[in-house]
Amino acid sequence: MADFLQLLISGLATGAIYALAAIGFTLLWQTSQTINFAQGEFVMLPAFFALVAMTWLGLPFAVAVVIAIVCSMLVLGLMFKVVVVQPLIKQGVLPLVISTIALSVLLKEGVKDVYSAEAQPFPTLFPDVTLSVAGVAVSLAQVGVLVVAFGTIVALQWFLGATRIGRQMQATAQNPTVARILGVPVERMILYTFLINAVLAAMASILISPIYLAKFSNGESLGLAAFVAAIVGGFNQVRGAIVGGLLIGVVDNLAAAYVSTSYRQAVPLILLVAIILFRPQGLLGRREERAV
Amino acid sequence: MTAVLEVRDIAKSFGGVHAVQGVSFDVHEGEILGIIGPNGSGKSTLFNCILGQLAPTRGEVRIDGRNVSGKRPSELNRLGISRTFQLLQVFPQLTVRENLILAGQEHKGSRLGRLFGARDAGLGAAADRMIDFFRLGHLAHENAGGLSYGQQKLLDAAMAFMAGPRLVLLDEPAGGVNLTMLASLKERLQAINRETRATFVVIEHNMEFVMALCSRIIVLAEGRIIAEGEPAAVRRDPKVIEAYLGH
Amino acid sequence: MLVLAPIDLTGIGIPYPGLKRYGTYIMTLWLVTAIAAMGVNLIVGYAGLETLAQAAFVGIGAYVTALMVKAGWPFGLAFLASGVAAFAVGIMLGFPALRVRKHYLAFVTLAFSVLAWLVFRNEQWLTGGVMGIGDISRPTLFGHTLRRHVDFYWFVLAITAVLTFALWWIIRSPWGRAFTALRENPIRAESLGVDVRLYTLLAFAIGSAYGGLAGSLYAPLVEFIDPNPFALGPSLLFMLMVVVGGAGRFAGPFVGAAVAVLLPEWLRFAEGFYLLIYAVLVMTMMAFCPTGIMGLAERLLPARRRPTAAATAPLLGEAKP
Amino acid sequence: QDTIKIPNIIELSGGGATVGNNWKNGSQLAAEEINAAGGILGKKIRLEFVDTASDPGKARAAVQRALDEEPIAIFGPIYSGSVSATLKLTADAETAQIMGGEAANLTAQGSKYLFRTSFGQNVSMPKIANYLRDEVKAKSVAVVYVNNDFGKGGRDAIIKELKERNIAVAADLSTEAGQADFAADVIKLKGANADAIFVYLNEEESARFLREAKKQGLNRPLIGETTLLGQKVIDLAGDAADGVKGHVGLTVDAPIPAIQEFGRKFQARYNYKPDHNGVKGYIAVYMLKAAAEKAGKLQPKAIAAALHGLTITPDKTPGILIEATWDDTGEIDRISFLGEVKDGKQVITQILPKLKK
Amino acid sequence: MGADTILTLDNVVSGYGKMTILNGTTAAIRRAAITTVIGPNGAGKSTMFKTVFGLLGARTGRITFDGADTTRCTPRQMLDRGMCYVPQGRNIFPELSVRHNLELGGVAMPDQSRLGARIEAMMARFPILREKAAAQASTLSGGQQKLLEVARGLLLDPKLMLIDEPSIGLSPLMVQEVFAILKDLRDKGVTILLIEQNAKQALEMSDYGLVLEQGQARIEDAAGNVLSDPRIAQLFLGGGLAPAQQVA
Ligand SMILES: Nc1ncnc2c1ncn2[C@@H]1O[C@H](COP(=O)(O)OP(=O)(O)OP(=O)(O)O)[C@@H](O)[C@H]1O
Ligand SMILES: Nc1ncnc2c1ncn2[C@@H]1O[C@H](COP(=O)(O)OP(=O)(O)OP(=O)(O)O)[C@@H](O)[C@H]1O
Ligand SMILES: [Mg+2]
Ligand SMILES: [Mg+2]
Repeated sequence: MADFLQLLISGLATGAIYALAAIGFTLLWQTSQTINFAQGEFVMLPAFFALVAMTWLGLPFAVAVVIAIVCSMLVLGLMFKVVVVQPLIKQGVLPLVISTIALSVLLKEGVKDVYSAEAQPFPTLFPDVTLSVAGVAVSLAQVGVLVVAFGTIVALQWFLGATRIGRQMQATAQNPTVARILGVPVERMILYTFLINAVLAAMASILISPIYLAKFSNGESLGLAAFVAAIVGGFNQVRGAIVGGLLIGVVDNLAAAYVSTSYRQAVPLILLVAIILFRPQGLLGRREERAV
Repeated sequence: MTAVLEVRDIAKSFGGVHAVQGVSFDVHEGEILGIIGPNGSGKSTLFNCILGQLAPTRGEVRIDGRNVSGKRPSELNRLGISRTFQLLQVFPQLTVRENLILAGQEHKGSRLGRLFGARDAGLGAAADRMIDFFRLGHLAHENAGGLSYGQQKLLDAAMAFMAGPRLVLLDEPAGGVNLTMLASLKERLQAINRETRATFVVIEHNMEFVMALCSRIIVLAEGRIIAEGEPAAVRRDPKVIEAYLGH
Repeated sequence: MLVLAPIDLTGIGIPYPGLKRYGTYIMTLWLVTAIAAMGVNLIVGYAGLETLAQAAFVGIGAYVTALMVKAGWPFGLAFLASGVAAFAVGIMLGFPALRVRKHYLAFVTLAFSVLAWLVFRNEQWLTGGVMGIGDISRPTLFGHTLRRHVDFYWFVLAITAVLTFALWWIIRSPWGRAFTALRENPIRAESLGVDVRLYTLLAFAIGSAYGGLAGSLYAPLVEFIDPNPFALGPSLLFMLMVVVGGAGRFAGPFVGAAVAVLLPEWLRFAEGFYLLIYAVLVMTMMAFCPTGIMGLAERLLPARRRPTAAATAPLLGEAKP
Repeated sequence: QDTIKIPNIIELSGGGATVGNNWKNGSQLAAEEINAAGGILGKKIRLEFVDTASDPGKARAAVQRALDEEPIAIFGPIYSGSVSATLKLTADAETAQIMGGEAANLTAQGSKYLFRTSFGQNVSMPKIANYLRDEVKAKSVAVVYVNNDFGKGGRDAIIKELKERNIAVAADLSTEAGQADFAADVIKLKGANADAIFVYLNEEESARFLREAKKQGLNRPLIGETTLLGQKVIDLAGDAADGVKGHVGLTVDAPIPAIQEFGRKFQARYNYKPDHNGVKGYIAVYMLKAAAEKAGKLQPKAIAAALHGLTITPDKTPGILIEATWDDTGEIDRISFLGEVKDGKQVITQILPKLKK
Repeated sequence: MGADTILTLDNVVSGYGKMTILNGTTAAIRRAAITTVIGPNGAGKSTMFKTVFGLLGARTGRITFDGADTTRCTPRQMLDRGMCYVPQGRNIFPELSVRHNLELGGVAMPDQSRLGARIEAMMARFPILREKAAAQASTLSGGQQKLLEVARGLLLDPKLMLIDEPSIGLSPLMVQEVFAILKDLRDKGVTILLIEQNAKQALEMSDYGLVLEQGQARIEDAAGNVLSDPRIAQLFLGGGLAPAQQVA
């Protein structure tokens, strides 16, 4: 029983990481109908901004964190929007998806060539304390990630659904031409989307890098897990990300413990296929209706 | 006269919205039936239930006396039933001519035969005639997505005729079509109706068109039939005037 | 230096005079890659579906061939079996996706891609696991071994020619039109008697079979296989290849595969940075010419006046499917 | 022509990127030193680095290409799968392939042109097994390994050795490259109740594993091979690495001045501490130099022949760092170490002699 | 040109890609009046609207609106100058609720505090929208969606309203309602430029008619004159269609 609890708690903590990364998927889906295959790399990169600030410029951690967020907004927000998305938004989804695949290669290789191919330790925002509750060990960092993930998702959900700007962002995604006709500042809405995504990615990066270690290739497995989490939770609902993320984290752990370690990756994927078959809108997603 | 299409107590609900609430009617061979009714009265939903696009909550659809509930749209189409949609539905990146050939090809020969047969499945000439009739000649090799609204609407209707159907269900074919073209469209429908005894069911809000075209009209309101009969009689029906035509 | 212009070779099929063994090898690899990419083009470019599992199908073909050849079966049989196996798995995979909308096929294939890789890796008794299978011999043709690179190149070229013709035939037949109809407007297609389910399955399975056939040639080409080239990443690269070459354009896969296989050659001077350059090139390409290299070529060669997708896209949401 | 080009076909991207980049930096460092000292047989050398993207097919293409230019030797690949895919080519071309693969079966395939730069698992695992039996006195051992060719090869080798020594395998856990969460694995290990745990993972995963083990209070001896005791893991895992023990094939922390000097040079040049792959790349170049000098000519076949049975000693070739001998299967023999991590430092506790002297 | 014109097109040329659709179009639209544009399918009516609103660049020629040259203006600038546009076809945000769809019509409204009241007014005018306010817009029937669009276009108080075939898909009762609203607006001083295939009914309530053919304005006249022009009756009013019957 203690084992099971330990698995559950650890799974939730890892799941919160996936959730943080998955928010980006759902956000970009909702606001630009794009699948961002570089999302994993988006979460990998900001930690390196902070590392550069600390090791090359010798700045303290707190400053480095701020710099990381600002740089992310510039690079993953502004530049991504201007250089990648802007020219492509009218061209349909496929070229944009391909561009994000290329971008993921670019970011990964860029970090490797510019900074290092080695994994880097990363300081934590939370004290390195392990709490032991009823025989279950939880680290404070994990709790922190969980809390932040929850908070962010609630806030984002509210922002998109309940504010005018949020709805203008959604409108832009669903029909940019009409949005423009109605006077929605389409360009700006797209920019907001990517700025928000960049900030989220930066937060995720800084929260998870102490646990995950900063490494150029982190985006691969993280991206996949986040992607699966987003689908399981419901692609068109921001709050789906948290359910999907937590579920994938827990299922992954349980699978490793009770099914097979060499097939542990398979279990979340089978779950994914089952979800697609029996509840394609995802656990929390809403049905997209009326095709004719 | 045999009923080509029998609709028995069809109902369809979306959650709490009861779009169609038990509609029954027959359509006889060679008939042109009009369906009118206020916006949201369930006309399109009814079509979608008849044609397998939506699964009705209850009820049954028969073609030539055979129950076809649960058949997929493509199967129904191959039984000789074609349709148009209320919202424009063409293949934007195929040319006008390709759109028309596509509309007929699944009725020509066997599937494997089509793989090894002619590129246009023997429909080139038929497509060209159709293009001429709808005055789309200069656009035959343009992508359909580049056509104006009314032109797309005509193309949409033309596609429904390509396979030489026995029963055609048209959902607002007239909307956005120039009145002169509309007159030709009407004549065309009537000609096909005379020559091949094809049967038509037409949803339309353009009353002149409906009155001139249809031999019988069904009026839907809130998912139920509120009136049925000859065009002139329906038009005088106070219930219809109240719910639909206005004064 | 080896600056290969693939166009010189496709037409005449003669290995470049300056090519050594490596050049021939790379040309063969290009052809094999192009076969798999043709399959992706059918699925993505023509039928408008999405596949993130082509590398897994290449893997299925490669393993089937490797195992059969090692067990003493003739290559011809192994080649057919590889295609059939990929076709069959394609159909099985397509089924669940039929129940739901378009993007979900991509998700299902993504899951499959990882699952297939796990099987390749974990089932060591069959696939050799992470250690792979080595010593896969090249076929013999009429008692003449194709062990030499050039011989094998000719063999692959002949097969590529046959497969290219077959696909060209399919695409120009009414089937091809039906596939395009799936891409453009499946609901309308269904109402016109196009059996959308069947054609979806067919497109997906035929495209996957091309992957399997490519894999069947890949195994004897490299003479060694392990799970790595059949993972998710390479599947994404197949998509990328096809779109860069020009999705929905017949020559697209050949061009895309050329870029993917040969570009590292051209960028050799950049050593470790070639991936960076490649990525930047792809992104620039997409930004300025989302219809790919073939689309660009069409635009630059004014002879054929065919409005491109971008030019004819309705300004308003009128024809949005 | 005054410079000779030596192709390095290594993992610069994909799963093996870390490994390949270490090799690249190590070999580059050696090449610069050799060139500064006059080159090999009077010729300057230039290393060419070609990426395999960690893919055997690409590796094969790259090796084929390199061979077409008739180099005097080929360096790499490092991933055993890629070595498997290419060793026939170098054998056909009669060109020495100095590579980084550690899988046991590589040298068993009969190529006369394949040379290791580090112990194969067929050499290191018996040493670990002896250590587990003699020093740890374990009756049962749990094995946790990363499921790639490196980890799986090691796992197969150690299990064979453990069986031979009548040590029970209490658990046999595969993990994924890039795995983040080791909670389930640690729980399983706790349940296995083994006398010792043999950990055979890549650096980051080693670190994550050690942290999780500490968090959950896994109090069994953690035994590793080279990687687990590496400085990188210690840096990443922090105090969670304290107490791990094991066998170290080659390490910059070995109590040998030449090696430590190499570590410093590398650190100064590249700003991080090399792992054993950096050392492999470094000595590869010196192997070539020594062999070429023995052969007296820059001819591939002669160089390969010269490497067989060659013993390179640091007094004549300082860059080799430790005396090493290659037998006629290309297997390397040299001293190795037993060590443990104390207070965030790797401490060498014992030096194991060469197998054949 | 008198002070009573609000919009002028002077030799405007525009099109798509290599195709030229508007072919030297010249027209003057009167202020505070309803002008109905008719013409065969593909004549370039919608293209004219898109060009005026700045969605499609004019290649040559000049467009003035309210005295200023707006040939190169963007849609947003046109909105800010007091022009709004209801395009042809289906143009909703399918996954947003009906209320939120409506609300987006007011993005360009200078005084956002009035938005709520305007939405209420529209819902009062079209009760079905209130009934379905919380439903996802894609679940509306075809006609209801068009109604939603028209209502959304009517939220603003524009000087000039471009409205492209609002009657498609609307039941006769609803068409009357929409036309009545347009007349009300005209009476309040708003200029309406309308494209209609439902030409008789539209011209009957219009002040002016404009006949566009092959990208050129052929006839510009008072609506009554257009309606009684025999050429028009034959060419555009569907002489062959139910000649005897006139709908109430
Ligand atoms: N997006 C587009 N791309 C290419 N050509 C187009 C596009 N839209 C319209 N056209 C062409 O421009 C011509 C005029 O189109 P427009 O939509 O302006 O016609 P319209 O007068 O509004 O017709 P309708 O009454 O059918 O709406 C048509 O012949 C059409 O082929
Ligand atoms: N997918 C759906 N979910 C919820 N409600 C729906 C859905 N589809 C249709 N409805 C509702 O069902 C009712 C009937 O719709 P339908 O489209 O059949 O009307 P219609 O008679 O065709 O109207 P119109 O003349 O406007 O086209 C409408 O109130 C509509 O809002
Ligand atoms: Mg309808
Ligand atoms: Mg129009």
